[in-house]
Amino acid sequence: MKHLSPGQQRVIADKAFGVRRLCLEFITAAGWGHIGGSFSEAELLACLYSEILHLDPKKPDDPRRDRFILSKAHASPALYATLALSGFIPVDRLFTYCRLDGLDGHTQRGQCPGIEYSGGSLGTGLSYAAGIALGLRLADNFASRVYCLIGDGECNEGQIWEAAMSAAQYRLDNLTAIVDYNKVMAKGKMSDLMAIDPLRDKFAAFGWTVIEIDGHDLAEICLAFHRAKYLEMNGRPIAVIAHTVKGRGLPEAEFNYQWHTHAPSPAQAKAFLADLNRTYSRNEKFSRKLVAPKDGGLEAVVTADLK
Amino acid sequence: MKHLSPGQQRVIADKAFGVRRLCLEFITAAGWGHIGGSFSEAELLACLYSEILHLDPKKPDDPRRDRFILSKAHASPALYATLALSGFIPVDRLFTYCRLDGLDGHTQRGQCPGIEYSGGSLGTGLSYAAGIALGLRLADNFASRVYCLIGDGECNEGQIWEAAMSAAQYRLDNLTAIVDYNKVMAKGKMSDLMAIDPLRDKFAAFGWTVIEIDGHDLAEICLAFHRAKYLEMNGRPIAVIAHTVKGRGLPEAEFNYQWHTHAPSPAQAKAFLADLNRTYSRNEKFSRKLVAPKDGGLEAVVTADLK
Amino acid sequence: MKLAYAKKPLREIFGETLVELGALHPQLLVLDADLNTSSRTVLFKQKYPDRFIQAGIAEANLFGLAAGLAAQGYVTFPSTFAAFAARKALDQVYVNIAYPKLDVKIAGSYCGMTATECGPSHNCAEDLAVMRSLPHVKVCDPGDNRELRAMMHAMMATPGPIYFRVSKVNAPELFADGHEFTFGRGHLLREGSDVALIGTGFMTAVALGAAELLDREGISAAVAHMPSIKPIDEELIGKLARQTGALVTIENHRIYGGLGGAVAEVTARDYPVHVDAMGLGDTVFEAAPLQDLLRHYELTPRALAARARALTQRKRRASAA
Amino acid sequence: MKLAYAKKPLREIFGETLVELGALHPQLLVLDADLNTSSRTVLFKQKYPDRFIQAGIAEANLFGLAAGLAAQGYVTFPSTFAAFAARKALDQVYVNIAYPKLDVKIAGSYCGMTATECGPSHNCAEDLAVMRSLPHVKVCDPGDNRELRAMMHAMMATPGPIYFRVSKVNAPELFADGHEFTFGRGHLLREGSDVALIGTGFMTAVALGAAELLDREGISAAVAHMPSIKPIDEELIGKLARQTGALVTIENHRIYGGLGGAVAEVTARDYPVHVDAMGLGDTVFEAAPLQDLLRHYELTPRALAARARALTQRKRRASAA
Ligand SMILES: Cc1ncc(C[n+]2csc(CCOP(=O)(O)OP(=O)(O)O)c2C)c(N)n1
Ligand SMILES: Cc1ncc(C[n+]2csc(CCOP(=O)(O)OP(=O)(O)O)c2C)c(N)n1
Ligand SMILES: [Mg+2]
Ligand SMILES: [Mg+2]
Repeated sequence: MKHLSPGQQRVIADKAFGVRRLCLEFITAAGWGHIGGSFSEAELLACLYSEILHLDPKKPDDPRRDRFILSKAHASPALYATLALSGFIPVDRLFTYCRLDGLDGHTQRGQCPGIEYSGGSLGTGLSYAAGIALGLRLADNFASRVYCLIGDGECNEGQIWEAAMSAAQYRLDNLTAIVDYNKVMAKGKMSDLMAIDPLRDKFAAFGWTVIEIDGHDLAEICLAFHRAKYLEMNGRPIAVIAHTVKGRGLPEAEFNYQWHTHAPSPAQAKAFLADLNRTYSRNEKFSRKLVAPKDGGLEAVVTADLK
Repeated sequence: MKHLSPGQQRVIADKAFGVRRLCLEFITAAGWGHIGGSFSEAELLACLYSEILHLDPKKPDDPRRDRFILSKAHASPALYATLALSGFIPVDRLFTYCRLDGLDGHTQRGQCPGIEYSGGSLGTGLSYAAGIALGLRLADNFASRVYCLIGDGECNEGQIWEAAMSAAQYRLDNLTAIVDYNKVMAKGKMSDLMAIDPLRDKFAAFGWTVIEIDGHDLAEICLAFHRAKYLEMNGRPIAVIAHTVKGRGLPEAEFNYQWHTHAPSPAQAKAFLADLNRTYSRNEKFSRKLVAPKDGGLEAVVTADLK
Repeated sequence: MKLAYAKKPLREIFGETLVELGALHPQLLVLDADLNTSSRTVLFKQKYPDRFIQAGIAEANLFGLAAGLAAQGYVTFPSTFAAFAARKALDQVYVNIAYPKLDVKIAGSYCGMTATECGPSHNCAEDLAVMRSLPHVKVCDPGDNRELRAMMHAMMATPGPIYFRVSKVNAPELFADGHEFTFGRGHLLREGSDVALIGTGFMTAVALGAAELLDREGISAAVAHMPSIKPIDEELIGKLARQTGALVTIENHRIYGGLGGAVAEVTARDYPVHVDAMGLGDTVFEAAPLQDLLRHYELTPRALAARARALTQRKRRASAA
Repeated sequence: MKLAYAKKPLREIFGETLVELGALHPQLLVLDADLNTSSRTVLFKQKYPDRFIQAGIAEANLFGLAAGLAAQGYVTFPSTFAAFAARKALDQVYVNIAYPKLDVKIAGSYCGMTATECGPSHNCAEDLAVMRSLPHVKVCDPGDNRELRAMMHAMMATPGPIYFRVSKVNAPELFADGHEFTFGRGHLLREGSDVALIGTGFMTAVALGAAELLDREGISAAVAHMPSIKPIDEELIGKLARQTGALVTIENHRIYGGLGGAVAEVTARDYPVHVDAMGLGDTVFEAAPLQDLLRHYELTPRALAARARALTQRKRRASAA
């Protein structure tokens, strides 16, 4: 069982912080994006892309690579930022987010290196990931593993349970589902809107091995994935239930559904960066001057033509 | 807690036998129908319509009635036969099954008294039943209960789990789901195609009270429904997992997916009736001479016009 | 004619009208799938918490619940994004609502390209075609705030399933107070003899703009607005076909089976004339702000005027020959 | 011309051709949702058990699995009833298959009215309109066994999503051995000058029968078969429009946005002529044997001949005036 050295811890923590900082920057520049779900998954992505996934930015299509599927594709900003900080795409590309010919608001397969899945419709990613895992088996590829990150609200979708049932039937222990259990969906608390507890029992009853962790604790996260990879190869797919804080790192956004999908103004963004620096006792700056975009919408287009 | 007198037992057993005999007759006459799933649910329906459901054939739309939803609507023959033997429709109506202006191959809301739900697309019935249960609550109707019969293969459908999750969230203890757990779906055994075990754990993990019974034992069935009605009003919806035998009563059809959807020839039907009489030590006859229909299909229609 | 644009987006009027109807109709219920502050059903939730049902992120169940409730005599308004009504839950909409003709009014918000930055997973350029292909379902796309409000009032007097579009767009003010909506009725907004531009939803604003541009070059373009796509105003289509002999449709939707398709089906059956359908081709609406999408996919007054000009020239050549 | 009818139903050829293609293409996989003996994918299952995937009664997952497998380089054939491909799993078909253009070939069996006794919950009179409204998806309805086989071979040489119809109908033998299928190509089966009858799928047999009836009364009817509905053969439609000026389409589908809609969209754009669309109206296909459904919904040679006759008379009156 592998443990994290202080050095590794620092590298991952830096990446997680960088993800949050970059998300703030390019979401503000785009005037659109999901902060809550991006910040709750930052440590999970940082660990996966630093320590767990077998991926080579120079060979993003290597058949023997691990596959990562972000089923909760609305939280793509954190994934894009992670890819940028892991050498898959240049940081500048992040600032094309939600622009024509830029990065999609959710995810588009093949749009940039490292994106395997066209997502955005919640509930569809785990089936797709199970299909990949099945495909790897049929191709006798026992080197690659498939990781699928799903939302807790997303677990309301019946298709998640169809996929869970089939992954157990197919004995896909090369598949690991990670639930970003941040307790909040788009418009409120899970418990108020549509509770999924006891989530461990649900996955267990669907034939999965369940590992429950603190989704912001780097050591716990890496340990869980190592366990999933080396200890639990018993025919059962593995569910890692990661208890997280939606909007983690921003006092105002934490567990606050109003920051599920909302872009800060440049001024707010500055204040948020200060919050981040305080929370993680750092002193980083934005890489560029932020301006909020404006969309004149239908009126602008029609009146311009009539000029 | 109410127990069944020998007299009541006989009435229900007669109805269950009558359902099987009638199904054989009109499925043969229609040349189409689902025997396996109709025979596995015969005792469940006979108990519901004899002892449990508050229904008056003379007032089929009474707002204070109980509601019964057959989510596994392909097994409508047993329901139609039960309605006929319970005074909702004349027995002759059964012989319009699958004819134009006749009874639908699945179920159509309002097509005949006692049919509440347009079904046939598996997975949709429990949501609909939950909607009814919720509607009764909103109308302060605490007299009526909602019963929804679903298939075991139908439990593959994610929508069943969406409905289960929401019924628990809404605390619909006026809703009882019954799973006709006959171990076989359309094309084979559940365990080979897509297993749902441990089913009790699944419903429990989704917040339901679970009662497991022998779905052919009249006393157990009635006891379970009385428990559901009088003892378990604790905010949790109730799942009655009824272990049954697909095709029950016909040695050739039992647990045999080939009789999931298949109509016997008149000769076979005769032999099957003999089997039924043997199994249930009776000596009943068909009410009419059976002839198999024939469908000339496209060719017949085109050539006739060209005559 | 200079158009004024509404201060409030269509979705706000949707929410406000639900509240208004809630007061008039105690049997009205609203169902949500974790989108109420986006769709603005939140206004109804705040006013009538007991008649607001939260179904979570489970659209199949959302429509199943709405059907079961409607079967008990309620009029239900299940609401989600157009993509998830027309795609995710189509089976439930068909089998539990359309086929049994239950009293369910389906609001598809963020319709067409108006999910904007959400991209192709949320933009829905097929909802009109999909809903029109179902039996018993009325299909509508309101042109402005007053029309949306009138449409929702009309729904309460019209039993059976209805699908209508909502968006976060600030629509042009096409109509005055007291505007009436009738299923199957369109509106002639501008007379014209050379060509007729037919719009639905807020795209009618683009048609009016194009008519003005055409007017400047001496081409007389009629403009009709079709808020009701099924049933559609066949009489008005016939009138325009006879008067102009050349129709151009424009819609916030793919060009297969939507407004353009509905108009072509009518003209082909009864009034064979040219119909040029503008909208999205065989592709998806990418993620971008609305103004960029309108320009990129050439759904602007200029682009429409160009297509209309070409069609009138073609018509002239044809009649000359 | 007396038509012979195939001994084997279309679904049998579907199963046999899957086996044939399985031998040629090791990357071909078949997925089922508990319907393999009905769809006849069971033939592939028996021959290639390791390349047959049983998804259970869970159509959303069926298409998600098929997409994930296709993303790894497999060509997948997920198969279920048309109703559950076009309705139950439309979101997955759109977002995971059509939008990313994955190599998934979707067989919709029991299409149109051919679920017969299953009734409205299974009969699917909207699959062509629904699939046609999606981006990047080719849509086909084969006319006979040889064409289905040729179509499936063509699919393996055509990357991207394809939806095609299968049924348990014994189709007329329209074509000889070696018949070729090309996407976007239709076939003129019979020349004619007064009216053109355009069919798709096995309904083309009805068109041929109607042409014969019309011939007996001196009306010259051309008959075209359109196995490829998207893309559709615009050239052939144009040719028929110019030659006859009067088209009647017939399809095993509702008349909104299917074959009739696709033809009307083409003629309205480029060759304005009358197009009368025959198929199911704004209702459902009830449960009954096929022969009774064809007669009840008036999809017979006699009924088509009557509509064609009326249209030619109308055309004559118009040109006389
Ligand atoms: C099928 C579907 N329904 C609705 C939405 C709109 N939506 C986007 S994100 C979201 C909430 C997701 O909550 P959760 O899964 O908990 O994600 P997280 O908290 O990690 O952001 C919703 C409802 C969607 N994208 N897909
Ligand atoms: C959504 C959907 N998919 C497929 C079918 C076709 N079908 C009809 S019955 C059946 C098997 C049902 O099995 P089960 O639920 O176990 O019913 P039972 O054994 O009681 O007959 C299938 C696949 C359907 N009716 N609906
Ligand atoms: Mg969450
Ligand atoms: Mg079963």
